[in-house]
Amino acid sequence: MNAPVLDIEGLDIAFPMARPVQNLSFQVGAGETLAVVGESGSGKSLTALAVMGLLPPRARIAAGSIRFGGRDLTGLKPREMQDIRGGEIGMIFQEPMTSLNPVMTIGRQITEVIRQHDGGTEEAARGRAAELLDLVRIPDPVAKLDAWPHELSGGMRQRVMIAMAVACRPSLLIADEPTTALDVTIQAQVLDLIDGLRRDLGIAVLLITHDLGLVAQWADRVVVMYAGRPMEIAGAEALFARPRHPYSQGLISASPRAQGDRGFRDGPLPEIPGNVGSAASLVGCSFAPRCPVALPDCATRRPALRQLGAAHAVACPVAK
Amino acid sequence: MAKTHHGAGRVPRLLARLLLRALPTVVGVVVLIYFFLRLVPGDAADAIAADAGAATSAGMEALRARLGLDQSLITQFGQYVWGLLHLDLGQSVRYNAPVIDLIWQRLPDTVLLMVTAMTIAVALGIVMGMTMARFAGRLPDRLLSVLALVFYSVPGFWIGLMLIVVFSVQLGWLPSGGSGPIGRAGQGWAGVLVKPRYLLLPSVSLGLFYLSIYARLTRASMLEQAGQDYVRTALAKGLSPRKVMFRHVLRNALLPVTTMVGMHVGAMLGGAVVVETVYNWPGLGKLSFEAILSRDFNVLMAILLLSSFLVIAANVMVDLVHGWLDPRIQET
Amino acid sequence: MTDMTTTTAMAPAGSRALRLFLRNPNAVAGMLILATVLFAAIFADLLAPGDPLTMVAQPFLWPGQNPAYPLGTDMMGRDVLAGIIHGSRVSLAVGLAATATSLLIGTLVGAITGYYGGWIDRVGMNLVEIVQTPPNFLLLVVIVAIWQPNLPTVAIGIGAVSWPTLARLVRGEFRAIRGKEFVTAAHSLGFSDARIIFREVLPNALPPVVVTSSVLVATAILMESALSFLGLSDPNRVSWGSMIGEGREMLRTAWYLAAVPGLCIFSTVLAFNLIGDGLNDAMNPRLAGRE
Amino acid sequence: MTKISRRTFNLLAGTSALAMTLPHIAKAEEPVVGGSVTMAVADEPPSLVSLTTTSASTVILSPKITEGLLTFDFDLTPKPELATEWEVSEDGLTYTFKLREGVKFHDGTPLTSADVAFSLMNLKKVHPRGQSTFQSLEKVDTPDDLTAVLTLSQPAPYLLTAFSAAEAPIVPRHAYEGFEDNPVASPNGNAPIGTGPFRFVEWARGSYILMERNPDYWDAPKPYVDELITQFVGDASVRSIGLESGEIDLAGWSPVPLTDMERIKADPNLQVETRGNEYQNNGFYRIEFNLENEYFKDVRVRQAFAHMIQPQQILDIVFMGYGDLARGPVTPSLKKIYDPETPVLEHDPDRAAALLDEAGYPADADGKRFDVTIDARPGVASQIAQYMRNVLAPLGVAVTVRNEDQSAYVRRVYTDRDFAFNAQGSSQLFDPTVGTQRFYWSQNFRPGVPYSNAAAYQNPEVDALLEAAAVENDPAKRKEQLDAFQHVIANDVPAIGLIATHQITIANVNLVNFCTGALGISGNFADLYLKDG
Repeated sequence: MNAPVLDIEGLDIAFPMARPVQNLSFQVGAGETLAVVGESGSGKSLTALAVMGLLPPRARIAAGSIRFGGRDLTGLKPREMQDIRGGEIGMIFQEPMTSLNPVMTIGRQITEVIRQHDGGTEEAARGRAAELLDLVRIPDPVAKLDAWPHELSGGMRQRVMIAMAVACRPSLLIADEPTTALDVTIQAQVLDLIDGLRRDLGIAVLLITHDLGLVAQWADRVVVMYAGRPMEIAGAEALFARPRHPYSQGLISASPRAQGDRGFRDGPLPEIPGNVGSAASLVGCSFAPRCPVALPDCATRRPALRQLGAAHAVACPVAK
Repeated sequence: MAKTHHGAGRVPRLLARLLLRALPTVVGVVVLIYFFLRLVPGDAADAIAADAGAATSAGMEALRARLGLDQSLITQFGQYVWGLLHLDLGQSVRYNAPVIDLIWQRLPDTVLLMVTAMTIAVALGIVMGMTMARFAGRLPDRLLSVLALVFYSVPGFWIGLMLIVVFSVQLGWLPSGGSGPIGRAGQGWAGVLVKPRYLLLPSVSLGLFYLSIYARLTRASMLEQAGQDYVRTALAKGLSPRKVMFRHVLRNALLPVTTMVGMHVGAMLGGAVVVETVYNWPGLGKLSFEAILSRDFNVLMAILLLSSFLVIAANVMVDLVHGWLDPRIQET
Repeated sequence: MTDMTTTTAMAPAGSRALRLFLRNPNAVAGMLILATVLFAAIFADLLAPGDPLTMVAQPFLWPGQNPAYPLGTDMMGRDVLAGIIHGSRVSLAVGLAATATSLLIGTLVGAITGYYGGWIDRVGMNLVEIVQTPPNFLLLVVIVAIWQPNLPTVAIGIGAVSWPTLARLVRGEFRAIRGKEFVTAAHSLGFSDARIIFREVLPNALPPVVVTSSVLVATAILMESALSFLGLSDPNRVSWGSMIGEGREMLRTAWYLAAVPGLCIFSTVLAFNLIGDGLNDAMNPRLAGRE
Repeated sequence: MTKISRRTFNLLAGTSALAMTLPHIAKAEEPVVGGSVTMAVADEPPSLVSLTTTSASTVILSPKITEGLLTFDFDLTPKPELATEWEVSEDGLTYTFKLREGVKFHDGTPLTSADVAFSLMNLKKVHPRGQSTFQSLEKVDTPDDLTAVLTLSQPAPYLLTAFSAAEAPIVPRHAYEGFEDNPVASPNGNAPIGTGPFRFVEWARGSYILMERNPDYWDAPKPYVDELITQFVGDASVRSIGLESGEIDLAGWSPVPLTDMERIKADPNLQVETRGNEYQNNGFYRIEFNLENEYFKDVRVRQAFAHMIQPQQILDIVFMGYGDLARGPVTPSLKKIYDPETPVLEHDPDRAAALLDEAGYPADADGKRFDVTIDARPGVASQIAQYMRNVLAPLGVAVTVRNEDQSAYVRRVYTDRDFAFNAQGSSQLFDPTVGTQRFYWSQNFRPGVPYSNAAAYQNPEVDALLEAAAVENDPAKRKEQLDAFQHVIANDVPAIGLIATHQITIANVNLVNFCTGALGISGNFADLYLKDG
């Protein structure tokens, strides 16, 4: 792996009554796609928001660091963080239907981010916006600048979101469930687009998803999260070929669609028996209550991530 | 994806559509009010005779004949509608002058009062609502929320009287009534310059209730909008919270406020009856109350018609503002 | 009021709402104020025996001037405190009766138009629009002038001009609910329209109606006081608004005559608004949780 | 022929007793020319000429522009205005007026007897009271331009008093051309021309009326004031504040809340005048019974009610002392007519109870006798009604007060006759035949006609007295008839007289001669001036 663009180390996110992300560490290298996968409530979206400095009002970073481009984002002033958001880190969200301001033209929403970070005239920004729309393969880009969000389809809107996210040539693109709300055919197009931008612009991509199919198809490396903790970190190939953590195994095998390493069809995570435990309430492994192979120790002692290979780590004493 | 709503024909078409929609309402209002008013005991002849303090039976008959009150109700209605179709609102029996003249003389003061009150209510209400939303759940929000509830609960005429007690009687800072200095000091530029002193208390009394509504609505609306996905997007773009609030949230949050403002135009005219009475403000509200007492139905009909049109016009305005604020709204 | 039917209709959510309501300090403050006013209204004859319009003392005693009349006397030597106590009856009675009237009309019109839709809806909505277009306080003054001003006229008059808001609300709820499965089921069971409207749909449409009712009571009290202030009230009953109206002439010399009853109107209206807010938050936790 | 000519008199004689504060009348100082006077009236007038209406504001404003033949001293002695001489024939059937020479209307047209004839005949036709006041006027002959001869069908001893500017304005005939059938519709009502000391300039609806000095006035160098602004100020407290702040120079007809009077009187910048109401603004409050009502057809019930009343309390509480007790049918302000010997039903609750027992309304176990409703318009009348409710409660009579606005009240009392008794204020005008007879004369029981005989009182004795007094030319005999009338009514109580109000006029101390006769602020203001211009 190259020098990491994003380096998260021992991250704890705390609410007054809960700690939904604990001791999370991973890196994203330049030009790499890292997928963070987990059920809803696993803390993956919070992690993305923490990177953006957009945690909900009552949440805070209780421990750890988020290093980006050599700086620890957790220690930045709000003003400095603003320059990073949209400038050096772009983000796209799950709901393209609602993520655009309904009362602002597409063009205005794109030029806004350009002028915020790069300055310049509205005229220049409009030109750049048209280029961006072209880049995300929106037909007739100049005319679309004056379109309203409601006049575009969901896929088109997500392309606009992407255009906005990459407008200022960020080095990291966070895609939080970017295709969940879209049709299957559109999903592939959008991810293909993101992947192309990664390749062409050398952007690192942090893909947040609960869709194993996407992970299998698009990710270079994968972080499997459960109840706020990383369970397994591995290369995508390696993970799907041989998941080590019982949770990962459960995920992959419990899926009726699990057909070979890259044979996953797109779709949400399969059901695993039991409920997602509260990360805060347990002293031991959070997966222990549902774990088919849990040891007596697992309920009382929290397993640390341990390296199984050069690029493979797992938080399970049982895993081999 | 044609952007028809930006076409040149938008405004006239909208007007035409609204007028068409308003027509049955206006007809309904005319019929309803006309016959409704005739149920009121006593007629203009009674009022005039009572005003005069004396009458004879021949005089009463002559008076009724002169006022057309001796004819059948249907005939009178027919004549009234016929007049209306010719844009003739009839004569005021109390003032013995064309109704249209009376309305024109009173309208400017009422419009001034209502526009000022509404401006105060909207401007301060939005600012107050934004402040509350900004500090949602914290002390400033709680204090302002209580204040808004106080404004919402206090009778306008009473706050008017109390303002008079404080600012006119005790402190002597502001006049206690009237729409300008008594006599000719109220003419010309001098009159315009002192007008705000006369306008302040009545418009505050009239506007306070609406101010509280807009403050509460803005707060709720801002908070609701603040949770919307596009706000997160805007923040993710690196915009400052200020810019996000003013450029993104506010415009969306104002949509329900504009709807309300449109709905309140009529209600405010109703409130003007009381406030204009308290402050001796020579406007339509006071005129309409006098018209009821003196059974001057032509005047009352005209005011009700005018206010109906005002309400409809306000709806048109709101639709236009909505169209400007929200591109999703299109003609169907 | 309709609280009883509502709570039974929403039994599962009801107790939770009640708990939320009782935990809301504003709502509890509102309940306390209202309880005080209710107490005054119920026990008025014990608290201030006799006709409050009786001239009992020298006119224009200031509050505190004579301990027998703690709030002073008015221009005819009537006890202001007795007027305040008895006036609570008028405010509450008119507020509640007017709201009942407007509930009756508004719910009926809203239910029928919302349930049937089509031309009935169009006619109903036109009616609503006709009533809503002219300023309703002006209409109210006309209504009260037609019949002589007394409690029933004022109450019915206020109800008659304020029902359209409720009609629109109920109509909206009905339109949302009538497509729900349980309504379709009721249809397939061959229930009559009336039964479906009143037994199936209405209870589900009630929560927002309850919240609105509280605000309607507040508005009705405000309207009554404004009417009384203009002199359109029953001269045989003391009402807070009429006390202000009569005290207005003496604003310069005896401002307490207008100030005291005004404070009472304000407090009572505030109480209903606090309760309305509390109910709204309790029944609509999504909104309450936003803070 | 009796010739009444201009006489000298002492302005203050006979009236000084009434004067609260001596106004600045007839001081020897030289009038100052110039300045602007702002007067406040409560209501916007329906018209500016009192030809067609008797509304208060009209009656105040009309005489400034449109003058009358005569004007009147405080004791209603006639003085010349447009007429310089007048004669009444001994049989009382012919009135001859000599008009002043050289009088011009504001448009330059000279005043002629044709204008007088036109005005008087139209007063008979369209003036609300004119129809009865000028009932006996048959015709007006105009032998020459400056002579008008009136012919009456029967004597009208009060008629001379009617020829004031307020009651009988002389309008220019040519201003009514085209409106002969309907003078009410003439634009002259809204923008009048007349012969008066002030010319109409502007009427800002809902706000004020502006008049300016008539430089061609026949009584030069009068008038003295350059302009007269009349502002409509409906609210008594606003008028009070305006007077104190100096924004308002003058207001009449008890313009301020009586509670403010203490302070107004103490204000060195204001003067208070209680005269100038003798002519027509002599408000008189009475309780009127409907004799068709089951209770009140019995005189004992009416007397019982009268025995419960202490009018001094009403005077103190409702009128704050600004008035006179007036128990009979005639107001004491008509000094030549009022009989102070009129008997009074004194406060006597025992007697009242006994009368009700006698009448067949004994008290039940709870002390209750019967329930009855009193009608009153909001305001002072309603306060009197509240007083009645208070004083009748101990007698076991539960009174319900009904307040309706003017029109509904008039409809109920006079047309529908759906009332038991009422509290009402009305003007007694300048003579009982004009102002008082209407309430008690059986011929004037006319359902549908406001301010007629609402009691439905029918007493042949009273009818005879009133009818005789209406045509009696001998003042002494007439006084006897009217005294007898007052005595009968006082005992028969178709109505209980209560209070004759003092109508207060308040003026800035700077104002001189704002009240120079019985018309008070309804005078023409020719003599009015500002001390400092």
